[in-house]
Amino acid sequence: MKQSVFTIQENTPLTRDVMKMVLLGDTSAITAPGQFVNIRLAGRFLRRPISVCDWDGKTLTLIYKVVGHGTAQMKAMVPGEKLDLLTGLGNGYDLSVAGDHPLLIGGGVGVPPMYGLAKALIQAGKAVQVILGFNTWEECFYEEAFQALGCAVTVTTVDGSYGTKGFVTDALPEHYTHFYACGPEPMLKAVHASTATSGQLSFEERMGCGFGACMGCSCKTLTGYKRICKEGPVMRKEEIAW
Amino acid sequence: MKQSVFTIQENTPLTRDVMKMVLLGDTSAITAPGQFVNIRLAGRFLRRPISVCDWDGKTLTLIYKVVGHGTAQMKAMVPGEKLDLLTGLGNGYDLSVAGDHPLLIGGGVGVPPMYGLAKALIQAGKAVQVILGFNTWEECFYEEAFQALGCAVTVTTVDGSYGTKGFVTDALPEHYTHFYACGPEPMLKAVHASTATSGQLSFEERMGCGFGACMGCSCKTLTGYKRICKEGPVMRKEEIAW
Amino acid sequence: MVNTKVTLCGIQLDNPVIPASGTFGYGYEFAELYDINCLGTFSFKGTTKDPRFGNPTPRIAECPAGMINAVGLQNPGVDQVIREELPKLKKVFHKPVMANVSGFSIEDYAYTCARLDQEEQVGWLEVNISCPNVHGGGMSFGTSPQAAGEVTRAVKAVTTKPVIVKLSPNVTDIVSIAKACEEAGADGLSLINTLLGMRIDIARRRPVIANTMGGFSGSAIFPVAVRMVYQVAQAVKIPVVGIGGVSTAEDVIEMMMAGATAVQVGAANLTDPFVCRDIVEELPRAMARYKIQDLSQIIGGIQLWEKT
Amino acid sequence: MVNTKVTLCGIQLDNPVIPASGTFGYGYEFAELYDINCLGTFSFKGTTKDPRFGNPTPRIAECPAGMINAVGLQNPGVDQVIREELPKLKKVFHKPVMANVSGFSIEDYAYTCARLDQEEQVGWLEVNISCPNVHGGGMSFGTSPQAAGEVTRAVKAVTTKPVIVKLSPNVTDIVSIAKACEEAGADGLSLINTLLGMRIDIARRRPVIANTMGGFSGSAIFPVAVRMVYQVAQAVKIPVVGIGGVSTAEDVIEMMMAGATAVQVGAANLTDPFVCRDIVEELPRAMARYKIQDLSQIIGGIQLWEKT
Repeated sequence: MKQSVFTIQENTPLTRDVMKMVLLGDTSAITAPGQFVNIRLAGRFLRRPISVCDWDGKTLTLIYKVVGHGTAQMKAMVPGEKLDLLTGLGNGYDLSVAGDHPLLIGGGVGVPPMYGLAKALIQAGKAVQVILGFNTWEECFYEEAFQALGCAVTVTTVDGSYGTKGFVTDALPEHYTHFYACGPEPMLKAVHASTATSGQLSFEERMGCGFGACMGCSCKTLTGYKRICKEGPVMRKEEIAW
Repeated sequence: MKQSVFTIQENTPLTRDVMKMVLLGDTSAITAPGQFVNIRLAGRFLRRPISVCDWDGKTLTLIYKVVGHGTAQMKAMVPGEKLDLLTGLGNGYDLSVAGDHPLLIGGGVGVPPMYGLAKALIQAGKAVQVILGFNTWEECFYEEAFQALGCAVTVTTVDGSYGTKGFVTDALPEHYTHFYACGPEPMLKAVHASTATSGQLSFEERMGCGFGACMGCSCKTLTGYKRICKEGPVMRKEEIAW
Repeated sequence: MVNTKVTLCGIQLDNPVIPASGTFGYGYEFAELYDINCLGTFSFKGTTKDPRFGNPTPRIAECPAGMINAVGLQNPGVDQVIREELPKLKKVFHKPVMANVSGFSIEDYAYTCARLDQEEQVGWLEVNISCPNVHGGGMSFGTSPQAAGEVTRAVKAVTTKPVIVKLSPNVTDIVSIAKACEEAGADGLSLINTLLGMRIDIARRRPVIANTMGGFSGSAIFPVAVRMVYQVAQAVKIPVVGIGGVSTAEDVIEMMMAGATAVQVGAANLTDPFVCRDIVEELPRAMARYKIQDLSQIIGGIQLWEKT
Repeated sequence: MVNTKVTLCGIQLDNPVIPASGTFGYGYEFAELYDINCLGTFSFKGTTKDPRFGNPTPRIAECPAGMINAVGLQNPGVDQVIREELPKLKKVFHKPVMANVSGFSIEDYAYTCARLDQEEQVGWLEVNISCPNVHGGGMSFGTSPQAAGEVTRAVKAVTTKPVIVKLSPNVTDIVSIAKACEEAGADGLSLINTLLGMRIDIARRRPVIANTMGGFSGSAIFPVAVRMVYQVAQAVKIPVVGIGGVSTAEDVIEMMMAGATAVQVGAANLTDPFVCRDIVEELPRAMARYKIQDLSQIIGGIQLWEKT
């Protein structure tokens, strides 16, 4: 974990509620896709945890949905403004167990971390299949970005306004070696129930600190109590207590 | 009273601790020298009351001393930044009783409101004498500004490093028709005791609202209870209960 | 069209927004700024039997997200309030007003309430048994169920107007005091008054406030207020007026969901003189955002989490 | 050179800065961030006789200038704390540590304290009788002078280490509880624990926190903490550890002027993991600014205003 100040380089809408923010700063603490950063905002007591979409030596890309006062405040920020971030939080995804044909499943704001993961897996020579689930056409984003990486992308919308009608689980392929999923809990539960292989699922919870100090985001797993911010947010399918 | 947003045009140091801030905005609620504005600062619950130094149809000049976190925050602001102000607060000085040769006495941060007052009195054709009191040479400011208005200016410093050595009361002239004073309470007491004519003195107190609602800054006068923010900050010498 | 009307002790309010006592004077200062008839009502400056200057200054200290005041019930006394303030109030406000009353003995409370009972514009008597800034009275009535009940009974005996007892948060068990007031005949309860707080001027090594301690208010105390409103509303049948740190339309909605029938706005008036007008204007928009049709339907309307 | 040393119950601290229990784990997470030996000491995660998962999630709610937590004393139980956590702690922290203990019965407290009494690194036992997040225990001991005294006596009987009793602010009269603990033999008092607070998710119409209410902390509660530290320090002879909303070196000085011998930093650790290190570094500079030579000399060192 590192605390440092980043400078906003870009803050643009992808959909009505979803924003893409590119930040310049010290990304050295980020070690795996699926980790998150925790952002201090002026006038807010708690930091805002946001999953890492993508990063390189200098820049960090976050995609966030405007859901409350904090994210609305982020949306109003402009290039040049600065943000205090804790980086390198959480365990992130384990790429070593992906196999040759991993499947990535992202639902809504669970899509962004899949991007950095897809990039890393492609770099490692994997054939990456991606399912992106949204409610409706207007909410879709990043299909082209995943395609540009070289992924095979399927989009699902609940109302059928774009891509396959239905949920991500309605578009599961026949063959995949391992799955990675991030999205709302009902989606994760459905994925957990519908998948045959091993897999990793990323969880959300209201957090106090984001770095393991407060026990605010604990959960029970089959392998003991875990802090979503520290031993998570990524859990292995086998340890989830559903 | 008016609530409106001003834009900082200038924010420059006059001495080590004293800053001059020029703001652009709606000054229409300001009706008399000696009034004050109440400034909202990000992250501070209470507004900061600052006396008006000068104003015209479009601009407002404030001179403030950095004494705490709020004023330190103001010092860090740059041209283009915006401030939410309540303007036109307090009674201000009554010019109608000045006579031909009014005497203006300002001590330290009590100097700024004397500037707008001097300007108005000169405009009204008065011969204005001004005494500006400071602790030491490094803290002196605005002597030339008063001279440029056409005032006869005497500066006193407690340590004698500039002008007359001593307190403002050591420099009182023989003849004046009425006095106006603003400065720390010990100075006001000394002026009150050393002056022979009628006069007006401006007071400070910790304020809640600044516009008469909370009774936070009440004081007892010989003519009843008064709110320094509403019936004050200017009191007539005759009503002060010393 | 959303409906912002609520009924407080039999009197209908156009909306639940009520400037709190001590932050709105007798209304006419604010009437210079906007038409205060947009408000549900307001609670006027705490009135006592005799005139009071209150505490020495400084009376104000700043805090993170709040402030401390130790005004100490400065007011001209009930006779002058009736003679001079209420006629001025009447010119600018044409709805029933809430009369806030403090005292130093049960007789004081009864006397002042009996006088104000005669005033036609007074819709409710808000009996403050929780002022932390006066010795030998005020808050001491609010920290004992017995004393709180006695004051309530004494006031009820001299008035036919609805009596709302204003409770102190500086207690171990606010529910026991709320219930004592209800049993003694209170028509409503308002809470919370200020928390007792203190700040020190570390440069001068003395309390910021001349009276050492004072009443702490502002958005900082909102979570304590929501908690106590919830606890009390769960325990009594009479309406609760929620007070404490409210500064937005969303805060009003949160207080009402906790169990408040109406909501007072206090310290926020001092930093933003237009805040109550703005809340009244924002309320229908906020209701639309949260899919609330009728504001009175959300009072106490929350579902607890299932026990796991 | 300024002197930041203070003595707490006979043990000298290099400085009065102490991360509060529940915000600093067992130290080793923070030791990855900085050398925690710069601290005066720290109070480790509240430990109970048996292992506890604590309350269901969500356990956290944001507030203006603060937060609510309802963790509910999650901890691996005293046996595992001694077996696994303290050895890890010892590797990264080489000073006496404060052991924070909670319980659900007097026997619980005595058992856990007796176990921790055997641990060489434990300098003080901080007995938490004020956790608002567990039923049938915790805070109920902290709201009655009798129960507070009984816990204190039971713990004192099983340990020779100094016992510091951590008090709840959710009481009418904290001084009576402080005095009961002092009379029962407490060597020190720490205060305040969290205020009981609540927030509602108005979109989902349910409490933010699964447990409905929780403990409210952060800079919002600082004025209440300063007031209670002042009141208690005036009334007892044993040292007081000030807690509540401290996040800067100036806050530490203010707490000490109110009467605290040492100062705990709680919620601020969660939003700024380096805050305690930064306070320790800033303290000598802040002392110079306020012309303080020896920090121990300012404890309770304020002059009240003259009565007028």
